[in-house]
Amino acid sequence: MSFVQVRDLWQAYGDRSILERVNVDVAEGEFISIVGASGCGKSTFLRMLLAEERPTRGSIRIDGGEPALEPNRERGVVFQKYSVFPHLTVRDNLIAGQSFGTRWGALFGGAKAAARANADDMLAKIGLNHVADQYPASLSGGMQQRLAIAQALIAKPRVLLLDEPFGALDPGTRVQMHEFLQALRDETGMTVFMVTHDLEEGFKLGDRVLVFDKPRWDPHDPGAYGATITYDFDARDGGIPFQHLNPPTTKDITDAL
Amino acid sequence: MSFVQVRDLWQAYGDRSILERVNVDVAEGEFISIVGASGCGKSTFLRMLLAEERPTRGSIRIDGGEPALEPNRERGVVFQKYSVFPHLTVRDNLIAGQSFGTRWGALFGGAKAAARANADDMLAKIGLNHVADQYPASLSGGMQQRLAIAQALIAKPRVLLLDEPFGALDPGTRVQMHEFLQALRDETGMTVFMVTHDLEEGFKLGDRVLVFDKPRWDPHDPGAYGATITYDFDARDGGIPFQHLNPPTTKDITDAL
Amino acid sequence: MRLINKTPARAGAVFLAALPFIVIAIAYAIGSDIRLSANPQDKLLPAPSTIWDTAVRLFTEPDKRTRDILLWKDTWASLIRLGVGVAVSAVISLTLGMVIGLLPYARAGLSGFVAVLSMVPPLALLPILFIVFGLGELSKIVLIVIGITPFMTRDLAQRVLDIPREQIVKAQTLGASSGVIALRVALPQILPRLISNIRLSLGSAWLFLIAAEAVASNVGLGYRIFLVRRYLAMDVILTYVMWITLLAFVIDWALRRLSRRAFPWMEAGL
Amino acid sequence: MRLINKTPARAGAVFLAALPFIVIAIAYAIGSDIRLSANPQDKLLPAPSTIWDTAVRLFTEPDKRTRDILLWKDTWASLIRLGVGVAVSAVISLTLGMVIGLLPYARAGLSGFVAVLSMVPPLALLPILFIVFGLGELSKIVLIVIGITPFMTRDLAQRVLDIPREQIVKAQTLGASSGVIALRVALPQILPRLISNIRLSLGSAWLFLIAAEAVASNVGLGYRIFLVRRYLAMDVILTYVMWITLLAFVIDWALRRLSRRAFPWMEAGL
Amino acid sequence: MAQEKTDFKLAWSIYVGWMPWGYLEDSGIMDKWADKYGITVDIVQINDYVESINQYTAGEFDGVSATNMDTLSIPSGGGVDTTALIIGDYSNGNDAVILKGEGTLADLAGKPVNLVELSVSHYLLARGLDTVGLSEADLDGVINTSDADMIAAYATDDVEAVVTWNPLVSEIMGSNPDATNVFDSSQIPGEILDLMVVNTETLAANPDFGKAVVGAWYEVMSLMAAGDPEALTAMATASGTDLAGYQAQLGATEMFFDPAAAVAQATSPDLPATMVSVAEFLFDKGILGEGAPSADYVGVAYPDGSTTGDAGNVKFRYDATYMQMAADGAL
Ligand SMILES: Nc1ncnc2c1ncn2[C@@H]1O[C@H](COP(=O)(O)OP(=O)(O)OP(=O)(O)O)[C@@H](O)[C@H]1O
Ligand SMILES: Nc1ncnc2c1ncn2[C@@H]1O[C@H](COP(=O)(O)OP(=O)(O)OP(=O)(O)O)[C@@H](O)[C@H]1O
Ligand SMILES: [Mg+2]
Ligand SMILES: [Mg+2]
Repeated sequence: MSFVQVRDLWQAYGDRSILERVNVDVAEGEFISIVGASGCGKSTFLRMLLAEERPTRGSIRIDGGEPALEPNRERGVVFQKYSVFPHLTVRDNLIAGQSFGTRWGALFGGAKAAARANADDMLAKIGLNHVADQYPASLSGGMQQRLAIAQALIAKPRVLLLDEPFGALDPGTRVQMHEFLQALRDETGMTVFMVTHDLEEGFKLGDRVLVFDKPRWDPHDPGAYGATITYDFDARDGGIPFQHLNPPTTKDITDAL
Repeated sequence: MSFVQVRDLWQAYGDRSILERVNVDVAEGEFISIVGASGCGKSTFLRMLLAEERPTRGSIRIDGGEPALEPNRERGVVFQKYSVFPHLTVRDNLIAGQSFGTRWGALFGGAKAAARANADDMLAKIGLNHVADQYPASLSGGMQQRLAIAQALIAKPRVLLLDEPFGALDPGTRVQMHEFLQALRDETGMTVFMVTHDLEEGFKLGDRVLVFDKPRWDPHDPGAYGATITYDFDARDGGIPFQHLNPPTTKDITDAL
Repeated sequence: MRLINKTPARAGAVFLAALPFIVIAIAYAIGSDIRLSANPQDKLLPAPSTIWDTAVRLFTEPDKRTRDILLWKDTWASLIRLGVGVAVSAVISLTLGMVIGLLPYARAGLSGFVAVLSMVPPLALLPILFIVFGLGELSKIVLIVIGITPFMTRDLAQRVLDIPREQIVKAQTLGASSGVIALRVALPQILPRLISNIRLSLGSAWLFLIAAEAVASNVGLGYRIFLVRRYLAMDVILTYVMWITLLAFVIDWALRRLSRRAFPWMEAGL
Repeated sequence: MRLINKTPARAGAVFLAALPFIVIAIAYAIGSDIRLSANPQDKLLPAPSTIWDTAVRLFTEPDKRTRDILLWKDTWASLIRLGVGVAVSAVISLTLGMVIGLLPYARAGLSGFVAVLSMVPPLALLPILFIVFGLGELSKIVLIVIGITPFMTRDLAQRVLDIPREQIVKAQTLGASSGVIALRVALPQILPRLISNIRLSLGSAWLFLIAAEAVASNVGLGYRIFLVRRYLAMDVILTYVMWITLLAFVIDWALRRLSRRAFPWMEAGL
Repeated sequence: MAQEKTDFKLAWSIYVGWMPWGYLEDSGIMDKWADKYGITVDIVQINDYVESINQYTAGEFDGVSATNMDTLSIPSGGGVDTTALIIGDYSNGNDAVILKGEGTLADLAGKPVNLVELSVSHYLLARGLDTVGLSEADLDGVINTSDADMIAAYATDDVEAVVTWNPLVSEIMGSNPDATNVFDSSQIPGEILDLMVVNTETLAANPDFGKAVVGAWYEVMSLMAAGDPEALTAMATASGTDLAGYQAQLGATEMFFDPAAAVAQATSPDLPATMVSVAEFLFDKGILGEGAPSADYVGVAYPDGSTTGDAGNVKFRYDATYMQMAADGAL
């Protein structure tokens, strides 16, 4: 059974359909890129994955569980902007990733020290330990997004949702961020959904690239029909499929028999 | 004699040197890209070209004239943001490019009609005629920057200054903007200075690429020395010089004799 | 589900919005009833029916002597004072704000002064105002002007300073003189802020108006409240208070609408 | 060169900043001189020297009867009232603002009510306040609270709503409950706004304080101003007005400093 | 020296004994008399009593309705030479010390008293306390309370005693059965005089102004003396009560309907003693201003030419000439 299961998903605002009949299955650990024209509903789809919104019809299940009613610790998220807390220092942002789930949103004593150590480990890993005591506003855009991703990961979500996480960065920084994200992901094996405007980025990072588009179109009423997934590319190995269909070895055959 | 002549330019804020000994000559019609590390003084250099700031030492002359005291119609400018007037419609922004130089900042009667026609021509050229009556805020980032460039050009400046004009656009739009700018420039033969973060963009668009960097560096006092032009690449013909040094034809030789 | 994610349905929202008003009305009715049953002549919390009768009388019955309906006359007088005072403040603060925001010389000379002025308590100046400007309409208007102009000026000057430097530079590269920049770049962008500033200041303007009318006047909403205060005619006071609240609400709403209509470019981004 | 590009040198700027004050002082001195030469006993515009003498006396000489220096006693009494009133308003508006801004149910129920409340003219309610809360300190504090809380609440609620939705969602994905979001996401980000809100509201708070003290009191800055008005002691009134202005200025400055100190993350971007 | 002029302005505020001023203006009686002397007199009502006197002192008005005490402290103390043109009445029970519950004046000891500070109420309290051998220091302080809020103040629990004037006195006594009048101005007759005071220089330069005002005033007085219902009802409405209520207040006011009675009051041998006691009270409270070295710093002149206080600094004059003309029918 698939890990994330999207079944017959519809979303409409008022009588404007945004998404219709979206079906997709995602295995644990897959990296899904989502691309599509501006305004076609990519962010809407992500918001539903996040359970920030509920679909008009259909369901999204993670690991076969009940559809979620609201965002929770299963789903980590990074937006293009405002993903970190401006009033917390870099380190405290990471501690928040561990403490917000408690009764008072704060840790004390040993738990606090552990969270701090944990945060410092993470900071070292993402190369932000030299700015641990600074506030996010004094960080560059790329550093802020690195922090945002680390903050989402430190809460150990089951899926990570990214909505154009690098959309506001300049090209050089973007490339660095790709490397950063790929390294992190190789390490954690996290299931990731990433919305992007940049096709190249989508193919470079994703295992699969989902394209959202309107399959039906009423010229008299552009809002009548919604978008759905029109293509589902396999982007592994430079987008050339079946590379792993190596001829079976004798061992495979004997095993199978 | 060169068209834009920068001589021994220094700029310091307080006792922090930003630029030192900048010398450069630019011929009429050249497209100059300016690149360099963040904070090295590229925008400062542009502000001095614009006469928004005056240098601590040295001078900038256009066409041999006196150094300007403040921004004027000789120098057009487009910034990364806020380059158009949000309270004017798209068309009125272009009319403003023609009317702001008058006593009351407005045109009347025939002059008004002419400016309007002129603006509509320009709008058709930059492909914004369908949004002529909309306000900038309802335009996409790329459309806003196209408008900003058109607005600067309609006032017929002698040099055009661009400070990361495409820095906030996404990659697809950027490529379109490059084409747009190249076409406009081929048509007007304008002298252009463009600051960019994106080396590729600089080489693609520029005739020359100026690199700003600190040639001297005091590790105990990073603010002691300023940046200057450390490289001045010829970027024509894909950066490969001497391409036009074709062997002379017989006609050339006979003409010369 | 978290409380912050729970949203009332439309019908529920309407009911919830009405709830506090209903609660207050009921609490008042009970309080009034308790006091009135203890002392039927109690004037402090007149019965809702009494208030209603008084309101009807105030809105419809002309004064025996002058044949005018006093409430309308009061309203008219107060609104004129308020309108003139606010208009004068708007003009002054717009001019000063633009000058301070645009011209470094004016900024050096005036911004400190305006900051100090905005700290002067205008009510404490009331006695001086009456003596300097007399007891007529002038001193009431001057109180409103003195009361709200410094604050508005400071805010507008700040807003002019907040106009991106890029726009000012761009205008200069298009050949605009200082005057053109003021008139065609700063002014139109500051006008919506002027309106929201007026909306913010109207509360204080009412306050100053009522205070001024209380001291020296023979017509006006504040005057009437002050006059009947002597006799504790709470039915009249409450009617007037609700009427002023309604007027304030309507004016605020009208200004908000005006702002939306007049400055479409502010909404265009949405 | 355009006027907007002309900047005064440092010395010039200092002189310009002082200029309006000097002009006013000279104008006053001349006006006072003209009146005093017509009637040496004129009380309306006392000579600057008289004001100075009065100020020195007020600040240093104890009252014959009570042995207290009245000005300090008045200042103390007024500042306490102001402080308590503003503190109470801050707590109420912070709580209500957070609740309204965060919880859709509370928003549906209260935002309209607070909007209407903020339009009620508090001065007109003064008699009711006196009767309900007595003539003591309570009613003065309540007047301040009623006067400034609705406005502060509205603004704070709006600021909570302005917190990017992204942050609230992010906090939820980190497992935060409504309470944690209120306490650890909304509250710290709203506190600096609370301070600037207090700074904005202090002008009105002074106003209400002076109004309340004028009506019923036996100590306080507003009380003294309205009392000495009975014998046109303009020297005392002017001293008190300048003193209040200075106090207001110092409080404002202290709050601004506090805000800078307490919320370093707001400046970090610069 | 004030010039001759033809347009004059008087200010008045609401008080039982001053209601005729409003009626004078509304009924046209003032205009009639002004026309007779070829001048105009504008009578302006001002909501706030103190403000009206301040305005007069600042020169906005040529005359104002005021008590003898406030005339001495504000305009005369402020150097504006002022003449009492008309003595309209004296308070004969109009001002009262009211105690909540049973008791006598002596019971005020240790209690706070709400009143308009530095007003005639304050003076009445001081005079009353004298009679029982107490002083202000024996009270738990006086609390300045605006007259407009006196009724509301009385209704609150913190208030134990108030000193105030009509119509507030009758309102409080009427609607609070437990209120006790422990001392009132009928016990100090002739000390709280309600006057129309005018600028001395203006009056000297324009005797017609004095004549017109006094003539008009006594025409209304005769109407009131005759109980003219139209005039009395108009005054009652203007003061916010009905005819009966207004007449009750008049009962506590010793109106000088007859100019001769007013002349008698002005020339009364008790008047200088009253003024001295008022001046002492004012000085004691520091109201006479910084320049006042003693209670007799401001001089007061009386119709017979005698003075109290500093004869070299006479700023307050009782002048019976015009009232005498009215008594003689010479206007
Ligand atoms: N809460 C909402 N109410 C009404 N319409 C909405 C709402 N949210 C989004 N929409 C509309 O739904 C459509 C899809 O929006 P969405 O943000 O999902 O697009 P997108 O694909 O993410 O676009 P972009 O690439 O520009 O981010 C848009 O037309 C938008 O206007
Ligand atoms: N008005 C000013 N006063 C003081 N320092 C300034 C001023 N303007 C710029 N600087 C400083 O001068 C340096 C160069 O700034 P400048 O904006 O020219 O850099 P830049 O090369 O354009 O950088 P970026 O690529 O980030 O835009 C920076 O360190 C900046 O902090
Ligand atoms: Mg999106
Ligand atoms: Mg730059």
